[in-house]
Amino acid sequence: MQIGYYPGCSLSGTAKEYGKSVRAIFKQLDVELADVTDWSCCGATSGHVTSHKLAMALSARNLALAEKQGLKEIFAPCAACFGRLAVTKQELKNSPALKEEIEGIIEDKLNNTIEIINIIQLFQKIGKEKIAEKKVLDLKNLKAACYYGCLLVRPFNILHFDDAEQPTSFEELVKSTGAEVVEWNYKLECCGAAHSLPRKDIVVDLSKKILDDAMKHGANVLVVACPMCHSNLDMRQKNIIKANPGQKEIPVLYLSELIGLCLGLDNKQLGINLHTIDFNIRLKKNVEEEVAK
Amino acid sequence: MDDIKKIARELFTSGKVNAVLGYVSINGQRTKPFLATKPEETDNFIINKYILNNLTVYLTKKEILKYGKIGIFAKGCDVKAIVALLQESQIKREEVYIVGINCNGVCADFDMEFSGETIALKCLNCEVRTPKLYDELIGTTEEMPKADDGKLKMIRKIEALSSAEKWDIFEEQFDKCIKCYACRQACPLCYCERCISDKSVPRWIESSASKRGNFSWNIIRAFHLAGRCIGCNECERACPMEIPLSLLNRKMAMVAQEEFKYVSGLDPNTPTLIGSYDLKDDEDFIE
Amino acid sequence: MKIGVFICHCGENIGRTVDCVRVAKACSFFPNVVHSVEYKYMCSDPGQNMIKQAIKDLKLDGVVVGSCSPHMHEKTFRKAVSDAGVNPFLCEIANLREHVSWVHDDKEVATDKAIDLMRFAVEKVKRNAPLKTIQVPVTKRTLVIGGGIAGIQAALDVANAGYEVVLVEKEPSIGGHMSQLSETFPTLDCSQCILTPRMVEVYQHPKIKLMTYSEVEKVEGFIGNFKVTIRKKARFVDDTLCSGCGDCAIKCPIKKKALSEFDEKLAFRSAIYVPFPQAVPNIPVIDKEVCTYFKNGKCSMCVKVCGRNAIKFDQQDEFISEDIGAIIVATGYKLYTIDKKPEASEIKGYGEYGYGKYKDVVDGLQFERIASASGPTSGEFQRPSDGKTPKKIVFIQCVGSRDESKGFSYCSKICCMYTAKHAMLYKHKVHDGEAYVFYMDIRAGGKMYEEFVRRAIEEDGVKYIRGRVSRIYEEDGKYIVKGEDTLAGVPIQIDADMVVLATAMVAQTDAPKLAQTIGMPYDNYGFYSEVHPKLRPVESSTGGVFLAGACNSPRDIPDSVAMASAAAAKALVLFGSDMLEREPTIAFVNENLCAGCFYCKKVCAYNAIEVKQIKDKNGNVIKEVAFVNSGLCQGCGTCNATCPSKAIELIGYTDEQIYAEIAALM
Amino acid sequence: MENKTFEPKIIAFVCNWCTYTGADLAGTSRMKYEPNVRLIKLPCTGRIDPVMILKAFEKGADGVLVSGCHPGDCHYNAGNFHARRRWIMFHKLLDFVGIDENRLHFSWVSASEGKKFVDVINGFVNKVKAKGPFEKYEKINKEFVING
Amino acid sequence: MSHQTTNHTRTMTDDIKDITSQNPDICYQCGKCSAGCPVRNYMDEAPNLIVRYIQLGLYDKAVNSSTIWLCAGCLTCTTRCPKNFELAAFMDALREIALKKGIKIKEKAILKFHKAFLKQIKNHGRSYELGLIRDYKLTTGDLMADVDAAPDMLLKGKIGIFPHNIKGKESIKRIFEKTEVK
Repeated sequence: MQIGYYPGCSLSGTAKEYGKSVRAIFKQLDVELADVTDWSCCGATSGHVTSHKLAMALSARNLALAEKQGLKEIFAPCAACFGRLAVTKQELKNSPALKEEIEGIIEDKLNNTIEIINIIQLFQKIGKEKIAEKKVLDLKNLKAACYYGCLLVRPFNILHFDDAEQPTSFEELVKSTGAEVVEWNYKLECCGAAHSLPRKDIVVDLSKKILDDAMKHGANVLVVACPMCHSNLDMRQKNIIKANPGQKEIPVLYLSELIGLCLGLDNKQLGINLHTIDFNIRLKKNVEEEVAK
Repeated sequence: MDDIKKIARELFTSGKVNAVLGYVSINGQRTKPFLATKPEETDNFIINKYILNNLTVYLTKKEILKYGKIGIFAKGCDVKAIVALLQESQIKREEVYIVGINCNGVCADFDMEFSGETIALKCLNCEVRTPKLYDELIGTTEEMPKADDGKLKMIRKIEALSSAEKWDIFEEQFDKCIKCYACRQACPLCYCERCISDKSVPRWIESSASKRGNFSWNIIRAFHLAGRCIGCNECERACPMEIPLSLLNRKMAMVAQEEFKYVSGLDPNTPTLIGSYDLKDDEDFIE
Repeated sequence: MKIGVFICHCGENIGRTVDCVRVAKACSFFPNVVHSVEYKYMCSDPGQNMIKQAIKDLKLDGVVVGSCSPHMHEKTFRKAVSDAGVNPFLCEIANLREHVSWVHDDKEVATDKAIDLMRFAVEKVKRNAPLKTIQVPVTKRTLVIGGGIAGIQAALDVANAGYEVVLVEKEPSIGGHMSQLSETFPTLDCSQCILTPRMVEVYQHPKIKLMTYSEVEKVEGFIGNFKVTIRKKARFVDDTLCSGCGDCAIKCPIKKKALSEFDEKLAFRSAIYVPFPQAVPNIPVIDKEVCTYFKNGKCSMCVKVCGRNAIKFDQQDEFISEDIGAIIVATGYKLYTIDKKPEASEIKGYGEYGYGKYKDVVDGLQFERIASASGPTSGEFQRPSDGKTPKKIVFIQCVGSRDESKGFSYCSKICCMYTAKHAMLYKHKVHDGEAYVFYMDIRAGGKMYEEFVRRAIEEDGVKYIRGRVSRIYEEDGKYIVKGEDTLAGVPIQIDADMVVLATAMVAQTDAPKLAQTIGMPYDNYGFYSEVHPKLRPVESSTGGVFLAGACNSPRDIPDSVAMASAAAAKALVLFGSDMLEREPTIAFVNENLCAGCFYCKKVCAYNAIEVKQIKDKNGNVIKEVAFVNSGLCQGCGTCNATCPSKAIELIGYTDEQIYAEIAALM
Repeated sequence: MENKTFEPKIIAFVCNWCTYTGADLAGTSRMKYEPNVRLIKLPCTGRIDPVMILKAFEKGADGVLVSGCHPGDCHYNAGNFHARRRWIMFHKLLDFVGIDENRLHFSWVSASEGKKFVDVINGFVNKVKAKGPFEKYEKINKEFVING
Repeated sequence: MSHQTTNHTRTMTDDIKDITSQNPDICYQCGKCSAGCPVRNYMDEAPNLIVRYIQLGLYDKAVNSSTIWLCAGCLTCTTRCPKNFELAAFMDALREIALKKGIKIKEKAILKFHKAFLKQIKNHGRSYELGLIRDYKLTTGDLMADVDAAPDMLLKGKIGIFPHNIKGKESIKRIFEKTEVK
């Protein structure tokens, strides 16, 4: 299977391990990722909060490039990029006038036919059977809290993915690794996102609530699919612990890393060693026995 | 291609039908419709790039109806007409045995080599290469040559013109009409007992080939097919004066799709476009 | 044809701006016009006599009157023509007053227009056919569909006036939602105490034929002459033998498999059951889905305990046909479901309130059952999950209503009141409990309604918070309710023991199906439409079909009862005469031309088109053509316009007539 | 002095229950409007056949107005819904062959909308006036006379 | 029938309608947005009030609020709004308008972050974290920002030392020139 690939800026920077693990596991799962040639930033949060047209244009450029490359579908692992590209596609579809204007700005034509999918949708396409077939390690001692964050399911009226309030697809996928999933309340709450640098205080507060709720419901690992969420929940966890003596650690994995472990890849191959909060699958009881077998 | 002679013969021997509509070859690059009423008459049946006729036009003819259950070789586009006829109670499903043909495109006309240049326009964006309805299916779908959709371009071009310019185009085209009604004859969906153009009290449509009669006739013909026409293009092929009738038919089909997401001839159980309504139908053009 | 033209001055009304003399003169030159005059007041006796006299003297067989709108005096002139021996439908009116003299100033222009209109009318009348009005008898029997409070009221009113009623209820008992309620606002009287006597009255009324566990299957015919087929669903209990002792239900071994519909799934019921103790009729039904006998034939406990051999496992659905003159539809409402899959596909449901997965987040009717003395908790306030008394209850209004994103944009009208009642009932029983109501607006328009809500706030201490709740989630046995008080502009978070969603009244799921069966209109929400929202609020636009209660729009008990009595009165008006007269404007089919495409049938809103088989002399079907049921056809002519070959035409507005009018423009 | 302005001929197909009655109301309210329109009364907009509209043009109308009950108000339940669907198809067809959309006007006018009736009439008459005589159609009509 | 007056002067409401294609008057002030907003507690005005200010024409109150800058764009409000009002898009529009109008921004640091971020995009076509942090620190003067995390990230190679310049860098620049709100 071949699929268009829009990595997004973070995957070669702050979310390097996400990029690394995505490439590693999809190779393992026989999916060929065809990078959108010379892709540029989707505009991210900073784009749409300051200029509607800038945001539209930055995303539209990438859609146009992908079209020219003959791609039918593009996979965006970063939830924020996924959201921006999908929103842009829909808005331009709704308004031919806006589309025309944006085409003028990007100096390119757009058919606007490309489908944009997120990482969970890509796994759904591949199918659980394939993962089961390639499974090396059963992650049965992990108790995972699946964190959707904001942009996997919202805006629902555009993405139409899963359910806006009670989604389950993430959990379904994680279950196929053998890990247990916990039911918890904060899987859709915002971590503070782009405020990470300018308003660290907010991010620390919001992220703490998320970590606490996950641990309260018995999770020993948090699984995410968004670089922004990851940096807030993993990197900022140090700040949270510092500000709240007695706060326990909880490792935060990307979904691709979790699947990678299941496929038998190691921390280094998946970039898990780059996390702020250490995670070693071998330290989880029972898993070791599994490895021994 | 499967052995169609065998298939056709079997339709008789198994007692499934009393007659079979199919194609026979005239020379290498021509075919004509043929009604076989005995098994041996199917020996010359053929399927090639020249099976242009939409045989469904015969299904509503009294001469054919008298045979009772009829077998028919039908391409995906022809089956669309069968679906429309079912929606309009003209035939009964159990009275027609459909041998669906997986189609890889046909020629625009006889006596030409099949290629990207000569492929029939209706084949270009065909979404029913495997028929939507059949009792048995023959052939396989293969790669089809790609070509430019000239008609669509023309429609788009006309749409962009001013009213006066559009008028001039159609005035000129309709002026060619000689009221021979070949279009009507070729159309599988023109099955009225008496066409409105033949209604004399009152005479809605002038019967002579005059400009205004031609204008009304061509418009009403297109309108009576709006939401029904399945795009087989037989009318245009039949027209001796080469009036581009498909422009109107296709435009109406595009409107049907844009306004109502309706594509004719796909499912015998969907309500017809005219004859049903939605509370949310477009209102914007009404003051 | 000899046509007479009569131009009315209408005093000065027409004559002031239309030169009537010139019009009359111009008309005299029209082909076939043999007589053309004008007169001061054509509608007066002398005016009418002029027409009659001219008909007699000149042997006219067509008349055109140029006067006021046909809506004013068409009847008058047609009668005059008829009195003089000419078919009234050979008289046409040209509207020279409302459409000419009153709306134009320039006399020249107005006169020209008047002449044009006269020409239209003359051309049309030439092609008019002599027609006869249709006379139809009235069957003085009423069908009431739905046995809730509205249906009960309507049935009793009609029956008490001395006419027979057939009351059809789809559930095993009449009583409807009102029988489920605890107390009723604003008086707090016990719902069942006021309802049950009415239910019994229906049961015992000699003029009412009660058919419970039955549904309307088919409605044919038209006003005054409906033929209705009713499906009497198999109860598996012979209602002529059953004494209603209840032993079968007590002994039925199925105790915890089926949830009680009456108790809104908060309690179990047996497989053979009477929905509630006061049910009318007090005859059980067997739920085939859970009954062991129907599953594997291994149990027949009910048969054993029934002293009267009333259990009939082999009972089949019965179809009963009734002749009916008027139909009163009182099918009521259902409550918006908070589950993930509400029936209407466009409705998304409230995931943020848990899609019904939290046991202690209940809907309005569930709370009624909890509050009701006859309910599963015998009226003690206990929450469903663990039976504990909730000390903090949050009520959320407008769930499913005033929400176009997840429900419907209309206001459900009764929720403000029932929420206030719920909070009040709770505070009356749990004195130390806290009740919070999240609302958007309080709509308490009704007698003593506002006072009622104020009492809840001022005397019973219910806290009202203006704002919609964003989310509910469970934490340590509490329900965290996240809201905002928009008056204070502060976020509010309440850890409640229980949450009550004031879910909206919505149309019955099968409302469109019944509407199509009867052939009456309904709106986008599935509520049945009245002809006129102000002046004809209880009539459906289908003749002889009347509406009562919440099937028309959300409605409380007093409104439903008032509407039911109004609908009954409308039925009685219909029964005031023995015959009905109908215009002869109906469609007819030219069978030779009909190709049988049945587009006419597709567009007919009255099911007036039937399929007719044309056979040869050997009895073989040659073709199928359309056939117009003249009793059902209302004369809209949509079939005529749709027919591609004009094989169907509308009498009175034929193609030929209209063509003539168009041609008269030149 | 004013030149003699072009006075268009306009045929209106209206339903009996709403627009015709709305026109009556305009009359009883003594509202004034342009005198160019001739109403043809039909029971329902559902009865309006596109051939009538074409015939009106053939017979020399410079504009055709079609009007009936608002959606949901149809005296015959659904006649106007069927009509609306037909109009959608028909007006797009006419537009495509070059009949200026300003010459064919659709409206909903209820029995209570006397004022709207007046606005519709005046608005449409002015629109057609601005367009001038329907020369294109006149031309093909004339050719009929000569050739026929 | 439209009631548009002939000499209508453009208001901020019109600007919002143009950018968002939605009418703020559809909001009926139920407050569900504020009730579910994760950053509600840090805002000076409840989100529903911002819409109210626009409805009332109190534009200054709206654009001067910290609320519009603190909105994290999580779309919870948009998802749950019973009127399908897209509040997050509305907030985007207000920020854009505030920038155009040169309003003194309450949450300076947030704006500076966005500006620093966009500058990297404009120059390189993609985000360049080291440049972002450098520019952000320089403009805010908050030189200690992320002293705790940055070195660790540099060590782990998560912050590139050199920017990656895309080939179509110039086209990105032109996009910015045409659309950027300065």
